[in-house]
Amino acid sequence: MTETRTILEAIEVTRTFDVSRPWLQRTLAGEGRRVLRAVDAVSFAVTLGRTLSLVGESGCGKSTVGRLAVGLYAPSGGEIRFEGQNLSAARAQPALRRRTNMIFQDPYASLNPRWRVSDIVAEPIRAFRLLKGRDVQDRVGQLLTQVGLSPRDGEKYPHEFSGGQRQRVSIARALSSEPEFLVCDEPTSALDVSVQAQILNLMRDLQERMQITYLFISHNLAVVRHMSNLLGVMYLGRIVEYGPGESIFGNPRHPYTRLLLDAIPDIGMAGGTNSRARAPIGGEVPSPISPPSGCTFHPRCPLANARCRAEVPRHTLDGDVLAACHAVEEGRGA
Amino acid sequence: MNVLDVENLTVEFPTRRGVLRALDHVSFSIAPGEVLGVVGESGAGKSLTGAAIIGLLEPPGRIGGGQVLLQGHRIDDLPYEKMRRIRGKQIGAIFQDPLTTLNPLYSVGRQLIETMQTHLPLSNADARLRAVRWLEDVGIPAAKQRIDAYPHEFSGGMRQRVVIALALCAEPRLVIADEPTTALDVSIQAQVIALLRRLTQERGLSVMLITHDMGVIAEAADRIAVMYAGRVVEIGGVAEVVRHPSHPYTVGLMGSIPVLDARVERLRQIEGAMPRLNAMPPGCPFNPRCPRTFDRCRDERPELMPARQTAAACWLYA
Amino acid sequence: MSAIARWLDSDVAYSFRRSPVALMAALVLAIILAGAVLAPWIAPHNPLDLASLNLMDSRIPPVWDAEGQRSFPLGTDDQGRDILSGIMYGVRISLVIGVASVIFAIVAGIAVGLLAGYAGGVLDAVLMRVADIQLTFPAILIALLVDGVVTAALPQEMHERLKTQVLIFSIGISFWPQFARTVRGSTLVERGREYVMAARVIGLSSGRIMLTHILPNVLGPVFVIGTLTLGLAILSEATLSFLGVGLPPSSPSVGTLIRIGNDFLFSGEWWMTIFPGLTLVLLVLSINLLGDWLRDALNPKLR
Amino acid sequence: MFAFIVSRVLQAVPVVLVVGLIAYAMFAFVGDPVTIMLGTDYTEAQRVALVKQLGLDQPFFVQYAKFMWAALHGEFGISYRLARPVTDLLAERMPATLELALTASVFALLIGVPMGVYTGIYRTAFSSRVFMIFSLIGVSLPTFLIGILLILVFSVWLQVLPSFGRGDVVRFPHWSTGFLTTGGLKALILPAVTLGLFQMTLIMRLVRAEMLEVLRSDYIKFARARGLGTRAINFGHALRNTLVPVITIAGLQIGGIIAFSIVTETVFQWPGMGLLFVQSVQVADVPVMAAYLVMISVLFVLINLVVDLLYYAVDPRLRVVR
Repeated sequence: MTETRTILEAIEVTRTFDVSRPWLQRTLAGEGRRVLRAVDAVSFAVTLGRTLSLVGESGCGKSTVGRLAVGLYAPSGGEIRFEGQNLSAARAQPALRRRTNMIFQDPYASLNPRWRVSDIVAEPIRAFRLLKGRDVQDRVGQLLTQVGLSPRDGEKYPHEFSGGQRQRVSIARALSSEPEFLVCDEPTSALDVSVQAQILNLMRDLQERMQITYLFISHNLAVVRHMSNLLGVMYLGRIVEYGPGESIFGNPRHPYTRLLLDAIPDIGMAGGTNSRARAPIGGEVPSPISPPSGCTFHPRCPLANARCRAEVPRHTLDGDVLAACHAVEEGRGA
Repeated sequence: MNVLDVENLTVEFPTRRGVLRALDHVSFSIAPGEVLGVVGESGAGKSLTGAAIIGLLEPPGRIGGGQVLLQGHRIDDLPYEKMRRIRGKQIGAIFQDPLTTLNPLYSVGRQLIETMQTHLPLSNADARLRAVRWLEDVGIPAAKQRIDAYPHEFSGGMRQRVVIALALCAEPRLVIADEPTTALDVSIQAQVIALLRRLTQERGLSVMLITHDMGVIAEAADRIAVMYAGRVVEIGGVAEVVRHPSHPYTVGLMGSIPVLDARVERLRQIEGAMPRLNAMPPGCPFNPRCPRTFDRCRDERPELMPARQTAAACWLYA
Repeated sequence: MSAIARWLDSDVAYSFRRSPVALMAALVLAIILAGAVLAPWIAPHNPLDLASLNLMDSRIPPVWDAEGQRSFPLGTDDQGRDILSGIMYGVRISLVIGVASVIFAIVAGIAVGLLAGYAGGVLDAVLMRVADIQLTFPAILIALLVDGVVTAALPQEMHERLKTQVLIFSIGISFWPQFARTVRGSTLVERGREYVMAARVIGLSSGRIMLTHILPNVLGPVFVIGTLTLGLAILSEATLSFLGVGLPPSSPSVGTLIRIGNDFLFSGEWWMTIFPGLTLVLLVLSINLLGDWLRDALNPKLR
Repeated sequence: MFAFIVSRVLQAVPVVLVVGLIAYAMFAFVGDPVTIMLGTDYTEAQRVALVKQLGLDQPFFVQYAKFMWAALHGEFGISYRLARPVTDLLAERMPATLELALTASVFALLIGVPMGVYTGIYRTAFSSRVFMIFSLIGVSLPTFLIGILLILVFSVWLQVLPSFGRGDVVRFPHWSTGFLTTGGLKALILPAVTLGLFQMTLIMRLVRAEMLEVLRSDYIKFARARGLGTRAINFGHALRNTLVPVITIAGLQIGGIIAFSIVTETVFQWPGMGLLFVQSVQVADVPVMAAYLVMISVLFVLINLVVDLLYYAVDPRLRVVR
């Protein structure tokens, strides 16, 4: 590793959404405002050329973090810094805004169906006035080649492509503003596995060639393991475990991470002679509108005690991994 | 005798540019108590196979050839009324999205009772008693109180449990589960698979488990049928197909799945995409993407043939 | 492939060629349109030219009747005006008002719908509440009321001159909420789509996103509703004219013709009412059939 | 339940207030009631007295408040055209309109809903296609033309039914009805059919569309996969789910019937509120127009309230205690 420059840093970032019913109904039913805490005091840092993954079940707030990171949402508390500057200040400058882009989950919804592929890919180039006239088309052709399509594909409309090809177009568009930092929100979960492998390989090739930094969001632990250097496991808006992927997969600290790893069906189990034992987690994810007290995982946690029900755990360092768990802190876990 | 035999099943869609063949001579069978996993990419024809077996193809889709035998009796040519009595009673079905498969205006108890009374001679009181038992059996807490609750009062995982109860309550011999865990969260998926596995084992039911998730299949199935472009390209025991696949497509598929136990530098990838129905290549449908294609693959269509430890539709094994 | 060839090869064009109902409707509509557009050149008489009228020609029955005359194929009215020519000129007026008021409604509806759907919040709540309130009242009542108020508010000589514009405004305003609601609904869906988010990530302005990204994607349903509303708008105009608050007999639309003929129904002179009525029904029916077909053709789920 | 009703009623209040404002704005800005009422020949003293009597010298919002207050007590002023209290005029004509609207609504719903359900379930049947074409003709026929055609056939040619008026009515202190005499019933047939036909075809088409939508849903597919009987699926599961939107449709269409009674009453010279309204619009008789508007808006608000309550009864999702 030659350089460890922090591109994006989140410091105690919180994001809430108002999900109250309309004023009149609220008043009549005698209830107060209801606030959904989608992201709760989340901190992380992304280093140049590396991948930070956020993983968790639906409703854990990982996509909200992704949107916060590109400025689609403003934080309700805490601060996000891009290249050391406050993110909203950075996004006011086109030169800095250009350096971030995003890849989305649904290849059918992420491309405007009424636009030709060449216009879709060229949109960031035109928006940032990077090139003019003929050069734009040349650059689009180049980008399409880079992601494994042909320059002639620019003439076509999105519906003429398969899901995997569309995701390549999406990547070409994201690359066209020559960004250093890409937020990838579940980029392969809508794809079939054989196509998923193509896209994951492409993304890693691009990272090696162009030193791109990824914030990679996924619910699929195996994909995350394949892609990431650094890993954050999220549960109900918080990062419960944070550290190098190898350390976490090798020795998960937080009970939620452990149960999640156990719960995942894996082709290694075929025929019942598998190495890993299966233990489904009981219960379901509680509503983020009224999360449980203390550690929000306590109703489903096998290690929960009175302290877990009362007190929110802080992150403590165990080796090179941060875990937010009283049991880990007290050494009850292992 | 097998619970289900599917022989050369073909499903067609007439369009203005000719008849498209969405299923092409699909054959497999399911033994009593066996779980057959059917895997494949979207558009491979997995769900269509399930719909054709229970006789609920969406028009203009139609069965264009072959036959379906349930415990030795042909069912694909039955009139609607006769087939209706088989659905639910002999073949149960579970669908993907528990949020939309339950009627929002009726309580879950009423839906259970209605299904049981359609197929079994039960008095109202008996049916209600059984409905409570079913809810308990699929793990709904406080079933006695919740029997009169409406679907929207249950969480997603709980609703899928209700759906499973509905599919099993008329005591079918065979269950067709079409992507039963796809709409659920990882931690809930495991619960639902475990539940399905327990209930069918207890009753000795056969299951046709349709999913794109190889992990789910590996965990729950006894045998696997791999589908590609409307055909079964490989079929065999779960360990054999996963560990020692024969068909180049299956080999590619298994290699492209990232696994938890080890981090590889590069995933194996199959180039290109599955052909569309209106652009099916002659010969083996996989030949344009296959790394081991030779002349015969481009001209002649391979049928399933013994290949090492499984059966594969591939000329490499001829 | 050229754009025209691609269109001819498209599924919509194919379904059109395969639908006898759509073909028939298009044919009837084409004939009526041709008659209306070409009226000044092909109509046997000019009903607007008062000098050419002769009371001696009044109340002549259609040509197949024993008392019919060949120069008045569908007979004449009480003023001696040729019914056929009256219809041809009347359809012109009805169509102009119908089309103009639907365009008015569409433009207003799209503007409001896009704004409400994209901006959300208080603006959305207020605009949609207004649309909801108006939707509780049937369109014809709104049109009647607006027409009454505007006409009464304008000085006498102005409302004679501006009657057509007043009608277009009244009918147009009675239909905007449907479009606004549809556009708002689609805008809400499109706004949440990831391609819009992609545009927001690179920092495009809201106005640009609305016009270049969202607008092209919400036009489909507008087009279908627009066709079906055109039929309703033409009926609205005819109804208002029939009620006597629409166009005056000096520039008769089809509705006015029916109103005039209605007075002579009991004396057995049915042709004054029936022929304009039949034309109106055929016109609206063919538009509705085409709209119906268009909706099904653009929405393959329904087949 | 109680909170639900209260919130609906409270939401309706602004509607009535806004309509009242529009109605009152017509008073304030359209025409000059003084010249209309006094004619051309009057003294300055008479004019000032009338202005004071009508309260026209007060600020706009004071006048508006007074207007709404009076409207609340059923006072709408005096008709310019007929020089009689508007309330009396409306009260006289209300029974005719309500009886006509009621008959037409029953006709439209009783035939429209079952036909919509039928054509939705058996959408490929020949009879369904015939019904659908018939319904398209129905929505393409303007109400007044239906009336004219019916008059032409049944009154002019066949001479079996009357072409105008209410026929014989039985009078009670606050009501007059045509339901109780043969003449009254005969006179009701043509106007009711005229008024109901357009709405009937519209209801049929909308119900059919809803039915098709429901029949495509996942829970209907799942019901089929459980082998439930065709009747149970069509009439138990599908129809019940269609009911929710159908109730809205029905509510809107009853509103439509009241509006189109204006047209029907004109064609048949039916002595109801609609005819009165049209005659008032033609001469800008603002008090009558305003009163009619406010009354109609109250009526629509009531219809919407009933619709909401029916929703509540049909759809358990609204009954959640949150």
